[in-house]
Formats: sequence, structure tokens, C-alpha cells
Amino acid sequence: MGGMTGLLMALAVAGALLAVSLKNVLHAIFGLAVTLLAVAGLFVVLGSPFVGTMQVLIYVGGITVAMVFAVMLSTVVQTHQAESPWRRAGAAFVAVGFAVGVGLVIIGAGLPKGLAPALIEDAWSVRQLGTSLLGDYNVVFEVLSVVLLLAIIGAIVISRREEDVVTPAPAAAVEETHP
Amino acid sequence: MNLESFVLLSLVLFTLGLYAVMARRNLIAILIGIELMLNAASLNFMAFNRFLPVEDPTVGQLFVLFIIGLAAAEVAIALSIILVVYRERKRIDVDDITELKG
Amino acid sequence: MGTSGLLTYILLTPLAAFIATLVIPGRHTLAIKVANAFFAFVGLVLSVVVFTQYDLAAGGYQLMQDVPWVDSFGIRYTVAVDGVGVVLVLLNAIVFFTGVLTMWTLTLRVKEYFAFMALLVFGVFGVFISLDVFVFFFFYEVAVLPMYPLIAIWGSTKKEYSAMKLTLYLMVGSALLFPGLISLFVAGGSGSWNIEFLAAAIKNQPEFQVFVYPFVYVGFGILAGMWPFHGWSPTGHVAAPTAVSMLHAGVLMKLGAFGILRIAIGILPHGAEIWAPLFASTATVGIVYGAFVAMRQNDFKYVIGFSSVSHMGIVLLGLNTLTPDGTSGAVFQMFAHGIMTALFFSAVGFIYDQTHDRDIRHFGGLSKQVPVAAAFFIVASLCGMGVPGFASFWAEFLVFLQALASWPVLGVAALIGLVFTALYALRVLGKAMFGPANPSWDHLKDATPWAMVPRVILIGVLVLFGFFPSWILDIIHTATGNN
Amino acid sequence: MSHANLAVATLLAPLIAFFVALVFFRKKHDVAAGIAILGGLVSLVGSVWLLLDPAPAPELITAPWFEVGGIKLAFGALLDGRTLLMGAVVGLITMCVLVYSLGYMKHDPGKGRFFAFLGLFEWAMLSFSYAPNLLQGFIFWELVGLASFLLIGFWYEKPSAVAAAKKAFIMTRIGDVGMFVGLILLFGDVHTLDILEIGNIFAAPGLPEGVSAGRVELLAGLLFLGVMGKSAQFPLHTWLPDAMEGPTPVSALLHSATMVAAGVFLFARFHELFLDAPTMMTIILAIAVFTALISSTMAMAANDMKKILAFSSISQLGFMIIGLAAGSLFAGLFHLMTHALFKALLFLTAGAYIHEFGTNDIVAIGRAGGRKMRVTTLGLFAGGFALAGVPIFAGFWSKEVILGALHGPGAEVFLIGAYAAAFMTAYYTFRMIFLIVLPNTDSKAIVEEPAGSQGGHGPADHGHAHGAPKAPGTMRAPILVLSIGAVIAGLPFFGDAVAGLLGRPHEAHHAAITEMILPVAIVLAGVALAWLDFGGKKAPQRGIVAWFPPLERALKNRWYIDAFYRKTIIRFVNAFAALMYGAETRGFDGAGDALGRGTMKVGVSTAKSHTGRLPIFVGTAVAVLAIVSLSIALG
Repeated sequence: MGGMTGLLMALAVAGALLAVSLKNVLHAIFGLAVTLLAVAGLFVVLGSPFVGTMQVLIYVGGITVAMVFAVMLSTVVQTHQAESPWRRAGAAFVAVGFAVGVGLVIIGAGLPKGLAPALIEDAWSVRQLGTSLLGDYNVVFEVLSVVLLLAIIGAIVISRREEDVVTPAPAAAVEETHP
Repeated sequence: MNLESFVLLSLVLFTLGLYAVMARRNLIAILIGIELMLNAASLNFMAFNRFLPVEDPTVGQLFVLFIIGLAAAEVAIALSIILVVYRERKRIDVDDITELKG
Repeated sequence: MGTSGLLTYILLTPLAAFIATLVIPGRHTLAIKVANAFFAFVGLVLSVVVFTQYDLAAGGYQLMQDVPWVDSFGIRYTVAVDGVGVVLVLLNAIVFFTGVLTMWTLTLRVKEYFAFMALLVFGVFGVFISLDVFVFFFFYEVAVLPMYPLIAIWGSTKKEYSAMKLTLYLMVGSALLFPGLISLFVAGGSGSWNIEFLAAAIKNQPEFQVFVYPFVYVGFGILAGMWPFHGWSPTGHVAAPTAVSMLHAGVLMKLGAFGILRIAIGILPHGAEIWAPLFASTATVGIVYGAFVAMRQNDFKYVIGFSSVSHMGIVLLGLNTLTPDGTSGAVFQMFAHGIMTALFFSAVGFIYDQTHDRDIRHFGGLSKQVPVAAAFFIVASLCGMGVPGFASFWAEFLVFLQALASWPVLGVAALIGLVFTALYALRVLGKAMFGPANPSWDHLKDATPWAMVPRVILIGVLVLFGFFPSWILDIIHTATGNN
Repeated sequence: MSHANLAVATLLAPLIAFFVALVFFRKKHDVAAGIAILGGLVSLVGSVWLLLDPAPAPELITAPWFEVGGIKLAFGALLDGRTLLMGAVVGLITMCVLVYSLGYMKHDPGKGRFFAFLGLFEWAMLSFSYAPNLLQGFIFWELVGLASFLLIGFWYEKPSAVAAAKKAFIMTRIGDVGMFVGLILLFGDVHTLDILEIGNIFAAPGLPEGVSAGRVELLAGLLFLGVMGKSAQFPLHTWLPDAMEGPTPVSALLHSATMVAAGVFLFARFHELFLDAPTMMTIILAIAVFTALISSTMAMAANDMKKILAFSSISQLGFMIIGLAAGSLFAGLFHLMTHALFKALLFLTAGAYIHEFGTNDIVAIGRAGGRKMRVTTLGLFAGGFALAGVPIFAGFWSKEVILGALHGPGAEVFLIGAYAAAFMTAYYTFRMIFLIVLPNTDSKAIVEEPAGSQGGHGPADHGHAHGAPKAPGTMRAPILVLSIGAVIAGLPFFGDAVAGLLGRPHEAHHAAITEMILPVAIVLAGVALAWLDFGGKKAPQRGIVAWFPPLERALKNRWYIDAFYRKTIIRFVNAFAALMYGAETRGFDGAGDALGRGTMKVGVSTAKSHTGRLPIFVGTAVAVLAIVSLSIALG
């Protein structure tokens, strides 16, 4: 199991590195997809195959594909945008500083060791998950569905071409067409 | 397999996401960074859910599910915004979008 | 007759007017005005009922209603009136009713205007009847906020500037007030916001009282036009449309003084004692200062604005004597000044509506051109000078009576200020109402009987209580501890 | 009829008349006038009846009014000698003036308003006179001032009238502030506002308990401030001559006979208190003598008939105060009564001349044929003789009592001053009479004021183009009535009655013939000098003052006192107001605005750092997080 976990972790990191460093956005999306798959695997490892499945379905199947489409729609030419080295260095500096800071805080706080003792496998079942989702957290679930609906509507509204609005030709130009 | 390794992985993914958001100019690349950060968070939820003695282990999973759902919504909106920006400017460069400057 | 809910009914009349205004389509302006006048009249009648029903022998808080609101924070909708509240509720009802009648000719965005005005009155009523500090503050803010749109939309003369200035000053006041009130709640044991409860709870914390008193006093004082934080008030008066000026100077400024009386002095008597010399001095400076600045103004409304600073100085001086008589005088002055200023603005508004000019140098001999309208202004001026026969005479008399006893030097200074009050008032009368007529205003129409109604009501009230001050003083006394 | 009913009717009739006339009949002039006269008649009958039927002891007729500030206040009337006398004087003069105004104001567009205001004045004045307590007194004292303001400024389109009204109100108010403080201090000391009680407290031998001698002096001084304002004593006297801008009946009623006497009456009312303050009484005496002197001198150079009478009013008020300050209640009040009669008379005659000829200038009146108005001229003689103090006429007796009261150790200086003032009074009175009655077109007298100086009024249209000029009957009747009064009112019979009424019979001292020689001689000397200057066929009609041009200029400018006030006090007040205005606009308000502007500027400059670039936002936020977390972890 340990080896599998290690592999998945390495894959996740490698995919992420690709995703943030590749110039071509399409390639970067593939890197992201690798990471997402690896994380899905880690979810399975952590005992929740259902969530892992969802991750694959929605993230890898939905989101990355949508991104690819977006890239296609906005022409490939635009995918190459070179950042200045200073910018990358600055970003890296800040990000690493953040990572070090947070890492140190985590270390300072200390983390519990080992697997939690009383694990009831039944509590991890999909059935339990469904009961919980539609039982105790029903309201959250409904709210989320509303959010999704609104997001869809919003996306449509925002990206709709304003085709109804026809800019009238200037009157003078119309005049000129008549002899 | 222990909690530290997952938290460390989560931190690395998050840092890489941050870096992408700050360094990249392409809006879609920035979106990729955001997804990485979201995944880092999800991973943390799952890991803590697994390694801490929680009463109801469904909570962590549900959180991840919600994050996934929200990510879907977020991407839908973000991509439509990107499309509009592209239509307006024929580019999707974050440095172009400075309407919020004071 | 069940009178227990009477106060709530009064509170609901402006709310009903507000809702009715929202429901009626905006194009039916007459219907909106009639609805407002109707509800204002109902409120007036109910206020008069409260005024006459108030049991003088029993005194204290009456017509109490107590309903929990936010129980976890101890907030309760507790309403009741004592002698001071009765008088001020009546004042507000009178000014609201006459204000609606005064704005009968409004044509610009009638619906929104009356909606905001009703909201403002709603807040004012709420303040005057609240016994719960939190509810008090809630209504206080409700009353203050509509001022911004009312001035910014329907005002004149630098209206955006004035509206912004007013809002900022009042927000500063609220910013001082809010922590002050919260600290009262905490110091009182975090159990209840009730005024009487807090007063009892904080009684034995003299250091705390001394510390928090200036916050509460200045916080309310800004709204009361306390010198040197009075700057918003004249500018606001000038910019506001007529009825808003009436409400603003007539009622809104009284909220501040009422807050000082009810909360600052009521809950923190020891703090009041320690700070009284300072605040009595600023009040006296305000009296004299307002009179002098008014002497140099050429805009009718600026003159009235600074006269308000001066007159509110008398109120604050009376409150700061911390004696029953001085307080009674201050409350009476609040009432008299409210009515008088309403009359002032109403008279000026009548002239301004026709001329769109308020520079006193551009007028002359208005007594000849519009005798009735000029008479209203003259009566208001006489009242402002404290001529006997008008309500304000008694108010000033009582305040000075006590001021001379409590702070002889300040009392004499304030009395000398009265000479200058007469000076600026007579200057306006001499320039605008008397003297050679300016022929360009010969065409002005005098007040029609319909336009006279609200003004005559105001004059009637002034004269009535000028000749029978005991009708109002007896009620005030029950609250201020006389007899 | 009971006294209570009479008093109520007397007090309320003018109020009702005022209200009804002003509110309902302002435009229906004759109805308004009728109502006002009816009200005046009721008051006249009531007040005279009360005077003729006095109760043996002071009567208190009151109804509880209200309780304020721990003071139980009753509204009503106190009927004792002083109030009865004052009330009857007010009732009589008001009635005469009301009737007179029928003719004088016949064609004035504001006639209805005028009569209503007269009603207001009478109500206030009577309520003040009969006031049983200080607070009622003060209220109506103020209302009298208000009525005066309204009546002086009656022709409100005339800027000078408005200015005069304002000046009168402000100057009396300055005095009122002092008086108000005095009242409150007095109340604090004796714990009562009841006038009778206060009188009794101070009448008792020695000082009242708990009141030091210095305190009494202070109280007296403060109360006298009010007297000074109302009765136009130096240095608050300058409003009275200006107040002649009002219609002449108003001058007759308010600014000579009754309202200005309110100050004197207040003094008399608190005579017991003042008697306990000997130092202040000496100061008051000095002020009164000085006032009488300077105002008499001013009258010597004036040509405006109303102004002459105004100056003489100031000086005669000074005489009344001299009498009171010399310790004789009777002297002051007796002179108040006779003065009211003859001064009202003089003003009414002046009004008749002005009404007829449209000018105030005595030289012009004389040349236009003033003496042809026989009844008016008869009134002029009666009033003038009384004013000058010609024996047998009213003024002679009352002035004689005053001068008699002044006898005593240390009073010589004041006595000399009073005699000088009496001499000048005789001189300027006869100067006026001679210039009107014996005009000399060849004389050097100069008409100073153009015709129609009673602006807005002008010569009335007379119904009699032919024959001798003649005032209307409504104007002649009051002149006749008052003429009789001016002749007989001073006779010892009346003097004794008044002294008895006031409870001071011993003060009505009947001087021996020998003691009268000096006053009579002085009056006759004044008359003789006036004859030399103005009366005789060859008289130059220039007057002695004209021999000294600087003096004449000074007198014409009223000793430059007004100019002095303008240059000092008024300028100071204006400068102070300007200073405050500057402090407001640039200081307090400016500071608020500056604060606002500063905040805006800070906001604008801060906003510039906001580049609107997403990476920078995120970077900044993350960098801050990094720094915070690092500082937590390392620190």
C-alpha cells in the first residue's frame, strides 16, 4: 500500500509541476489532469472510493474537458504567453515563503501520529454518505444545487453574444448610398 | 502512509497553485492554479478525516464533494468570463484586465 | 378603552403611511398626500389622546408594553412614556401633520419623498417611546438615515455637500454613541438593555460613569447641535426642503437632547455631575455664538439654522443644570423650539417656493406684499426672541431661572446672549419683512386659507402653551421630579 | 359691581378688542376702530371706577394661573393706591388717544391694524400696572415693549421707522436683562414674587433677614437697569427721540405718557426696596439729574416739534425719578400723573399741527399759520404752561413737590441741577410756543425739515379748503379734555387726594408762598429769556444756543452720544459678530470641511496604489500571510 501511495503522490506532484510550468496551456491542462487523477487515487487510498470516483467524473471528465474547449475556442495562438523571469522568480519567492511559513506553523502545531483508533468501517460506506448528504446536510446540498443552477445560468448570461443588439448604421452613411 | 505526508503533499500542491496564480499571464493557466489549490484543500479534508478520530467520518467526504461541486460552478463562470474577455480583446491575458484599478 | 397598545398604534401610524405610500402607484400623487395626511392626523389624534390620558397623579412611565425581541441579547421591545415622552410625541405628531400639509404642493418624486419622510417620523416616534437602549438606538438610526436622500434629492443650495456633511457628522456621533451604549450594557451585567435597569445597575460605578459619559453626551450632542459640533445643522437646514427642515430642526435635533436626558443623564447621573461645568459652558458658548453668527447671515435659512444652534444651547444649558426646573425648562424649550422652528421654516418655505430666493437683502416690505405669510414669520421671530405670550418664553424663563442659580456667570452670559438674539431676529425682520418693498416681488401671492392651516395650527400651539404653560409643564414635571 | 368683576373687565376688554380687531376686522377699518374704542371705554370706566371707589386696604383679585419653577403664579390685579392711580392714567390717556386716532389715522391704509395694536398696548400696560406679582409684571413689561416695537415701526415701509423700532426694542431689552437677573436674585432672597409682600418685607425697619446691605444695593441697581431702559434714562435714553418715527398718537400714548412711565412706575412699585439701598439711590439721583439736564439742553436746539417733546419727556421722566430717588413716592407718582396729562396733550396738539401742515418743524408750522387752529393752540398753551411749570398749571405743582423733596443735607448739587433743568424746560417750552404762535417771517429762524417729513403720511386731505385750518372734531375733543386736565390736575386738592391714595399724606407738603418764590422766579426767567429770543417783535428767533455754533452742533447731534455708541459699542458688536462668523466659516465649519477634504485626498492617493492587477493582489495577500505565518513560527 505504501508504494502505491508514494507513487500516487509523486504523480500528483509531477502533474502539478507540469501544469504550472508548461508554456502551452493545453499541455498544462494535461498536467492538471494527471494531478487530478492521482488525487482521485489518493482518495481511494484514504478509504473513500465514491469520492474518488466523483473526482474522476467531475474533475477529469468535466472540468478539464471544459477547459480544453475554452482553449480551443480562444484559439491556440493565445496559449503561448511568455512570462518574464522576474515575474516567475518573484512569484516563486512569495509562494515558497508562504509554504515555508505555513509549513513551520504546521510543524510548530504538531500533527497527530498514526491511524485514528476507532474506525468503524461501516461509517465509511456509500450508504452512510448518502444518508448523511440527504439527511443532516440536506440544506447544504440543496443550497449547492441552487448555486450550480445559478452558475449555469450566469455562465450563459455572461458568455451570450449580444446578437439582438444591432448597431444602426450612421444616418449619413445611409444617405450616401442613395444617389 | 501517515498524516504528515498528505499534509506535505497538500502544501506542495497549494504552493504550486499559488505560484501559477501569481506567475502566469494566461487566464486559463491561472484557473489551473486555482484548481490545484482546491485539490490541495480537498486532499487535506480527506486526510484529516481519515487520521483524526472524528465522530462522523462522512463530514470530510461531504466537504470534498461540495468542493468539487463548487469547483464545477466556479469553472463554468470563470470560463464564460474568459470567453467574454477574449471576445472583447482577442487575448486572454490577465495583465489586460485592470478595470478595478483605483 | 384599552390604552395599553396606544403607543404602538402611534408608532404604527407613520409606518402605515410609509406602506400606503409604497403601495399607491407613484402617479397618484394626490392619493399619496391624502394618505399621509390621514395617517399623520390619526397619529396626531392618538398623541393628543395620550397627552390627555396621561395620569398626572401617578407620574412615571405609563402605557407600558413589553415584548421580548432578541432574547439572547436581552433586547426587548419595551415602550412607555413619561412626562417628557408624552410632550415630545405630541411635538412630533404636530410637526409631522403640519409638515405633510406644508408639502402639499410638492411635485418632484412625491412617492419617494413621502416614503422617506414617513420613515423618518417612524424612527423619531420610536425613539421617544423606547425604554430599551438598544431599541432606542435602533430607532435613532432609522430616523437619522432618511435625512441623506431627503436632502440630497429634494434639497437646494449645495444639497449633496450638505447631505454628505450631515451624514458624516451624525455618523461620527453614532460612532461615539455605539461603543458607549454597548459599554453601558456590559457594565450593567449584560442582562438587559432596559433604561431603568441600567440606571440601577450602574449606579455604584462612579469611575465608569465619568469615563463613559462624554461619549454618550457628545454622541447625542452632535445631533442636538451642540457647539462646537454644530456645523452640520445650519448647512443641513439650508439645503433641506421645507418639511424636512421642519422635521429636522423641529424634531430630529430634539432626539439628541432627548438622548442626553434619557440616557446620558438618566443612566449616568454621577458622570453628568462631573462633566456638567464643561458642557454647560459649551452650551452657553453655543447660545451666544449662534446669535452672533446668525447676525452676519444673509440667507433666511442660515439665520434660522444658527438661531437653532443658539436655542438648542438653551436646551443643553437647562439640561446641564441637572435640576428639576432646569430640565423642565429644557424639555419645554425642546417643545417650543420644535414648533417655532417648524413655523419659521414653513413661513420661509412659503416665500421660497414662489421666489426661489432666500437672500434677505433681496427682499423688503414683505409685510405689505404678503401680509399673512409675513405675519407667520414675524410671529416665529417674536417667539424666538422669547416674547411673553409664546411658549418659548416660559421655557427660557425656567432655564435661566435655574441657570442663574446653578451657574451664575454662565446664566448672565446666556441672558446677555438674548439681547443679541433680538438683534439678529430684528435685523431680518427689518430688512425683509419691513422697509421699502422690492417691486420685483409685487406679484407674490399671499397665503391661501389652505396654506394657512398648518401655520395657524403651529401658531395656535405656541400661543396656547404661551398662555397656559402649566398644561404642559405639569406633565413634564412628573418626569423631571418636580413637586 | 364688585371690584373683582370691574378689574377683570378692565384687564380683559382691551385684549379681546385686540384679538377680534386683528384677526377678524383688520381690513374693515372702522369696525376695528370701533371695537378698539369700545374696549378702551370699558377699561376707562373700570379703571376710573376702581380709582374713585378705593378699598380701605390693598385688594388682591387673582385667579391661579399656573405653577412654574416652584413659583405659584396667579394672574390678576392688585388694587392699591399706586396701581389704581396708574391704571386710571393709562385708561384715560389711551381713551383720548383712541378717539384722537379716529381723525389722525383716518386715511391710513393700516388703520385696522393700528387700532388693534393700541388695544394690545393697553392690555399689556394695564396688566403691568395692576400686576400683583413680579412675574406678571415682567411678562407684561415685555409685552409693552413688544407693542411699542410694533407701533414705532407701524409705518414699516420707512427704513428709519424700522430702525427706530429695532433700536427701542434692543435698548430696552438691555435694561430688561439686568432687571430679569434682579428679579431672579430677589426671588432667591425673599422667596416670594408677590409685590405686596415684597413691599412689606422691605418696608419693615432694617434689612430683611439674610439680605445684606450690599445685596440690596445690587438688587436695586439691577432693577434700575430695567427702569433705565424703559424710562429712557442716560445712558439708555437714545431710543426715545428716534421712537418719534411712530405715528403721533403713538408718541403721545407710549413714548411720553404711559409706556415710558412704566419704568418710573416700577421704581415706585419697589420704592421700599430702593429706600433700603441709599448708595444706589444717590447714584440714581445723579443719573436722573444728569439725564434731565442733557435732555433739556438737547430740546433747546431742536426744531422738530415731536423731538422737542421727546427730549422734554426724557427730562420730565428724570424729574419723576429725582422725586422718587429723593425719597418721596408721592412726588414721583404725582408728577407721573400730571406729566401724562400735559405731555399727551402736547403730543396731540403736535399731531394736529402735523396732520394739518404736513411738517414737524415748529418754524414752518408757525409760518403756515399754526395759531389759526384755535382749539389746538389752546391745548398748546395749556400743555406748554404746565410743562414749563407756570404757576397754577399742573406741572407747576408736581414739580414743586419734587423740588421740595430734594431739600436736605447733601442735596444741594442735585437741587441746582434740577433748577437748571427747570429753567431750561421753561425756556425751550416757550421757544416752541413763541415760534408757533408768533411767527416772524423776517426772522432768522430757519425751517430745517422739508414738508412731509412724517413720511408715508403727508398732509391729510382736509375737507375745508376755505376758512381757518381746523382739526377734525375727533381730534379736538381729546385736546379739550386733556387741556382741562393740564390746567387743574395739579391743584392742591388733587395732590392731597393722590397723596392720600398712596398712603403718604405727609409728603404732599404745601409749601409756603415764600418757598415758591425761587421756583417761580426761575420759571419766569426762562420764559423771559425765551421772550427775548423768540417772542418779541424784534426777537431774532435764533436762540441763545446759536451764539455758540459748536454748542449748537453738539446739541443738534444730541451731544454725540448716538455717534459715540455707533463708533464704539455697535462697531464692537459688529466686529465681534464678524469674528464669530469668521470663526464659523473658517474655523469650526472650515475645520470640518478640511477634515472631509483631507480624508478624500488620502483616499484618492491610497487608491492609486491599487493597480487593478490580479497577480499583485494575490501576491500581496500571500506575502502578508507568509510574513504573518513566518513571524508566528519564528517568533
